[in-house]
Amino acid sequence: MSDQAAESDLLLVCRTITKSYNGPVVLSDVDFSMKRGEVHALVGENGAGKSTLIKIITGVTNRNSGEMLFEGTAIGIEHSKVASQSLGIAVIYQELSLIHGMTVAQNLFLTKEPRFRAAPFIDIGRMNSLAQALIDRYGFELKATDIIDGLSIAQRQTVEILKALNSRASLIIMDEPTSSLTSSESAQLFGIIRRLKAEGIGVLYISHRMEEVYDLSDRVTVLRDGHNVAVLEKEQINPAEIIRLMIGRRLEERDALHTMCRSNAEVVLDVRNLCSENRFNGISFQLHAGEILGIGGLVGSGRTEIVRALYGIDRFDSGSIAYLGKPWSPDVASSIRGGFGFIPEERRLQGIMGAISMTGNIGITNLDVTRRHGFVSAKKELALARRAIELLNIKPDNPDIPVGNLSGGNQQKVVVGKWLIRDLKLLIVDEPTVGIDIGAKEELYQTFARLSAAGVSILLVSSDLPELISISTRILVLRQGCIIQEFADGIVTEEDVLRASSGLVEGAVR
Amino acid sequence: MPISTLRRLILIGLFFVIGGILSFISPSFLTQGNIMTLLQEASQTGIVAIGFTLVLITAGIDMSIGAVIAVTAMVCVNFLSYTHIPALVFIPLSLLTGVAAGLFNGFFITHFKLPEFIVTLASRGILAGVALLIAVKDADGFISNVYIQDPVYLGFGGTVGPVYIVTIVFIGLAFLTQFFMKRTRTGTNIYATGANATAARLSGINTDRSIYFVYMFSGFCASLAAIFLSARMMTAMPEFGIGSEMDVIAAVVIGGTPFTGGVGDIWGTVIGTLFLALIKNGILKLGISPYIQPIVIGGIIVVVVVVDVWYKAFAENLSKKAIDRRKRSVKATVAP
Amino acid sequence: MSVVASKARRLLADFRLFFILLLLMAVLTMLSPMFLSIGNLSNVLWSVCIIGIMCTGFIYAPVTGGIDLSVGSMASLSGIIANVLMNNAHVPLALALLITLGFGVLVGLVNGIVTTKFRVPPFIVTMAAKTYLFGIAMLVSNGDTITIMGPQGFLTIGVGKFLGLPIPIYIMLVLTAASHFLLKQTVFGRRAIAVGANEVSAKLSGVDPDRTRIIAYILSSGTATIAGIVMASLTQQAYAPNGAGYEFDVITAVVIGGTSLMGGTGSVVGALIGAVMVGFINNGLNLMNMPASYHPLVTGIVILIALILNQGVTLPAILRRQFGRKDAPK
Amino acid sequence: MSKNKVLAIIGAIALLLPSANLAAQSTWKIGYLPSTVGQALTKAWGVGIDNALKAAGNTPLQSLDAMMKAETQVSMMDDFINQGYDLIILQPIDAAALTASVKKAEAKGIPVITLNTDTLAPHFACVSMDDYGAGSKVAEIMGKQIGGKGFVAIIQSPPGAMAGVEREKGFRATMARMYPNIKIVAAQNAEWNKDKAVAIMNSFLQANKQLDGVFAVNDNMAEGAAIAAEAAGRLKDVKIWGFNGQMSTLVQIEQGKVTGTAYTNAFEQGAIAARLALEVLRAGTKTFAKTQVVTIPPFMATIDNVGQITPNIRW
Repeated sequence: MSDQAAESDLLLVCRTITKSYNGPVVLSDVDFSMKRGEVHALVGENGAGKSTLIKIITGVTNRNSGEMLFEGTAIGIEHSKVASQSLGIAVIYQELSLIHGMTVAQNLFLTKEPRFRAAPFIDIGRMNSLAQALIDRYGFELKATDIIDGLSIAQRQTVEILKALNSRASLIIMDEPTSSLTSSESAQLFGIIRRLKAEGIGVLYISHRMEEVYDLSDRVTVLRDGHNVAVLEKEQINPAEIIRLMIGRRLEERDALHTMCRSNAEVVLDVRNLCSENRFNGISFQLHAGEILGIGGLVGSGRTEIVRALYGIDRFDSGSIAYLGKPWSPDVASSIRGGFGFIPEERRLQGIMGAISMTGNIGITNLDVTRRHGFVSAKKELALARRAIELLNIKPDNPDIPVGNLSGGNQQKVVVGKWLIRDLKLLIVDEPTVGIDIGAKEELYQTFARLSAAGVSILLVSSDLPELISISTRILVLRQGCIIQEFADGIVTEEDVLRASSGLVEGAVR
Repeated sequence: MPISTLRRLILIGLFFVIGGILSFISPSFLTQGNIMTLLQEASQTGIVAIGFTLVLITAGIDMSIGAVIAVTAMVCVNFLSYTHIPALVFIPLSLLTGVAAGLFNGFFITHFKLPEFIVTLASRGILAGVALLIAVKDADGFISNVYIQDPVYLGFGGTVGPVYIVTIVFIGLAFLTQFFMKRTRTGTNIYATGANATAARLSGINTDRSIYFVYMFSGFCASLAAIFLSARMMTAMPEFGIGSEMDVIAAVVIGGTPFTGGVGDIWGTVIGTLFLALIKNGILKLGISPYIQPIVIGGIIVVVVVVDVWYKAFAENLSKKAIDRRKRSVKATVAP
Repeated sequence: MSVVASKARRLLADFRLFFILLLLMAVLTMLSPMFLSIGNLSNVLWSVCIIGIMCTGFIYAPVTGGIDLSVGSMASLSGIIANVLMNNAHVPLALALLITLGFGVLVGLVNGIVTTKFRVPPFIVTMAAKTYLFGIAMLVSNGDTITIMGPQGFLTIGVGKFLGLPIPIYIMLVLTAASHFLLKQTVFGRRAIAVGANEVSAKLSGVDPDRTRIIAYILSSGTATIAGIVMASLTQQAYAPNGAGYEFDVITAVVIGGTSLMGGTGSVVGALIGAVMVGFINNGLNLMNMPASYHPLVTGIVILIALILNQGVTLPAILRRQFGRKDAPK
Repeated sequence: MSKNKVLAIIGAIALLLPSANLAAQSTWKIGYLPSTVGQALTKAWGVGIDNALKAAGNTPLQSLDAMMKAETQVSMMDDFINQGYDLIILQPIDAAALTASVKKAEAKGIPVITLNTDTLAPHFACVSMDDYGAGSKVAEIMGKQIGGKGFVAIIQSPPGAMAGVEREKGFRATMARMYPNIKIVAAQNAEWNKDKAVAIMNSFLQANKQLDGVFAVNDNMAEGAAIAAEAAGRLKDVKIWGFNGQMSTLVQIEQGKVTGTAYTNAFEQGAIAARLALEVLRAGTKTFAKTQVVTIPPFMATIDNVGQITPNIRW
């Protein structure tokens, strides 16, 4: 019936939205609508176009074509963040945008502090009471005078939401809001969302967690490869169905790739009962030579934490690691010497040195190769860079260019390249293909295949299911810091992995 | 209790302990005359430090304040010796010198995205030069340090009852600035700019405007200090105040305003300046080698800051632990 | 972006400084004929050698994203210590210099440890160091202007000549070459740059940022010590306030030389050129017999210009930024 | 004739203080506040004052270091006043800047003796070496040495530093009056600093192929100039004059590096100040209509007569 719903009670209408970042089409003719006071889940795999749609709605980027109405008023192509804010569209950013050192109230009223009628001075008393009133209306255990720095992630998130409410937002967009919350905190958040709904505020909710989508949403829009493949009404919603829609027909096509197999080559890494408070616990697995061990699971399930611990960046509390049969207590330097490679999750922050040339970026991890009694042989270094460039055909192929000037894909190639030219035994890869184009992706996949063929073991952390499944020879699925299921043989579908990571597992292994 | 309050109480405590000890050792310490000059000294630095605090709150730095003092003093003596404009008219005008300098700094910092330190260092040199250029010269073209006789002007160096006017102005300015920072939108915008510029911009704050403002205010405070300094000394020299920025920074840092921006307030700075003045005065009193002074001050700065950092880490650790404990209890129920 | 374009741009960036220097020299030659004489040029080099020497080590502080304000005080203190050792304790010259250097290294170590291990901003740490080192210098010298009468070997360091050029120039050139080599050709140099450019990725590549930084500060105050020794021997004098303000000249030179205070980039040769530029300007003003007031003025302006040029900022770029501002959030 | 001068000084002092070597009945708190204690001159004063006081059985004096900053010196004056010193011996960094402080002290009944730089406010006494006079004397002698015609340069003190300015004025005035054919080709500020003086002398030597004389307004800078001239191998052609006559410079005069300096017996100058101090303290006078000025004529030390400055009066 919502299909015949009058324009008036539609909060947001998007018709035939199309967006292409010079070349690849990210969104094509996407229709999307939200009612007042509904919780609308937007689901789809990585790269399905969710975030692009959000960016367009919030005016971060502009659409190429298609029309958009918010509360009945048309929004032109030339849309802007500020405009969307003033319209009443609010986003709860994952990297929270609160001002530290300020109180909750100050954050809620930033730039719109209540002032005395007589003089242009902030009426702190009134500000606090107003803030407290707002807080109490939603029954949070927060004080208007709390300093942000003292709050937990969840509490900060609630402040963000309150901020949105306080700016009279009628549409609140939440992008993976529970990724960094404990389940009780999530439960709390759902309570809030329901209350927002009751207030007649639309909540656009993006999540990979099927059970959440299932519990919360009134409607679900499923995106796949930039198309709106389905809009499910409340009664139609069920996780399995959603997962099927998300993945679509590709199931059959790729079956061939999905066959998992136990390797019985020599054990490279033997992890026993690794535990780290609040990160992961009871992690045990073996990694064989030439194996590509995929680590699945949702953001915040402890995937990254584990690999960081293995590489020696973070300490772990208990458990043991054996590397090539010998007990191994990892620290970065010795890991590198021992034949580890590590491709971190956030390229810009952790991977590259933007201002420095390719040679510099590649050189810094290969000093042990290029150095002779403390001196670096520029010739060797350049040779290494050249080798990396041709191995991965990095474009442009000039080793002197600052890496910051390369495209995302080529930046990532540099990050991979600096390991490739070493004689690796074990490569740890965390979300290798985020934000890089299809071509570069494929090249990386081939590279990984080549490596494993050469006997290098790979630990692959990825949220991109097709990627995870098509490359891995074995998959561990994590949930809340524990290995919930292992796929070691036979055919694995994205569905299986999604189910496992969403906890929809009948008789989970281990 | 919040870190800032605690450290402040400790500092105040120390202040009185040291004061007590001094009044024991040297009878002349607790005399009205001495206390008043101590306050006068403190106020002299303090007025500049107030402006500087705002700059630090935006995570910036202003090395030009010393030179601003010099230039402003020169502007004043020019008015005095070449015009008959009454002091009360030209003093406000000369305060604009600092504001202009701040404008200059702000421009290069915001529009060219140059590091604050080096920009203000450059303007420090430029202003120092200007001070020498505009200094009053005698017949033979030598800089002559004018002996100021204008009673109105000298009045600024005077006292109300036993208290020096500069002290009163200092306290007044402190109150006003504190109020301004906490009770006006501009004030909160400045805090926001320093704490998290991107978040501030997201919330629609014009961070550039905040930056312009703090540097202009810092310049203004320096100019104000220059008036009192020259009035007290009954003259103005082109090298006035140059090099004093280190004292100011020391006072603010001891007062507990960090370099990381977003936090800090005027009361901290007030305490810091008083503390610094006390140390200096005390070392004079003890009759020990005056060269101990820089060593002690340097030492204090290091200790204070290290303790700050430690305490901060410690406190954060506590709150993290608390959150983790909650998470753990939750996991126990959820995890298989 | 095209390879050629970027190459060209970087070439220009590399040599921009040289062009500016040549331009400056041309102007000065026009303004005063005796500027462009071997004698004068060598004099300028001689007069900038103290700053030049300081730069060679100081530069590692900004390269690793820090700063060292204590170099000036360190220099004057080292002169005093050397004198005390040689003329009061009668320690043989070489040993005296070695001990002095050792002291400098110690100070650098302290600065480094406090900044890295206690996570105190280097600005504050080194500012405090500047303050208390000055105090120590005053204390040790009892505030005196000490005239250093000997030993002869010490005095020749500053004023002695070799092939017609004063020895300090050689010291400066040798240290510059060494430092340039250290920055560009050695493991440490690579690590220093990496730490300054992106500490996290450096860590992930097995670099220990703290250790790198500590060494940087040791180098900084180490060379400051050498500069101090040269200064003392050149002036045959040890006096605590002598080094005051040198830190600013050094920062100026380094920044003009194209080193960013944000870290990750640095050019030792550039720093030397920067120092020479400032030297030329002051020398030029002297030759033209300009009154004292113009020296800081001109230097200040030159810093700003150099900064803007080093950023590659052009007028259109500025205008663009202006208009960019217009529709910024209000 | 210069020998007579030295004697004259001593004589003057003898007349000045009949009761100089009376043992003191009581002791007084006397503060000594020079521009900076770091200079040879100010140290020598200190020694002179101290010895004279000790001789009279008075407690040694408390000295503070204003480190050449007028602001600091003013606040140190305040401190002396607050601590209730009985008398202050002050070398004002700037005449105008310290006037207020001197007024304040005198108002509190604390007599002030200024050294070298008088202030605008009347106070007990000013014991001064004659900056202007000595400056012109240097000009007179240098002019003679370079034969009445040629080119000379001046190494200045920071603009606004009165002592230096007075010396320079005296020098310039006399040069203009007595030697119209001597041209002052350059003047640069070396901030009292030796290393800066070296650089500046270098540029002088470059800018002027013929340079016959250099007047540095203090010995420090004269020594710096000598270093530069020697390095340029033009020590012979340039007459370098300093001012003050500190020990190291006297040595350099003997070595023929520095041509001459306006020597003043700083020990004696200090002693005079001390004796004046004791005198007024004994007398107990508190108010002074006008400043009693004791000027000490300088002794022009050159290689010929420097020997007359015996080691015991070298500082």
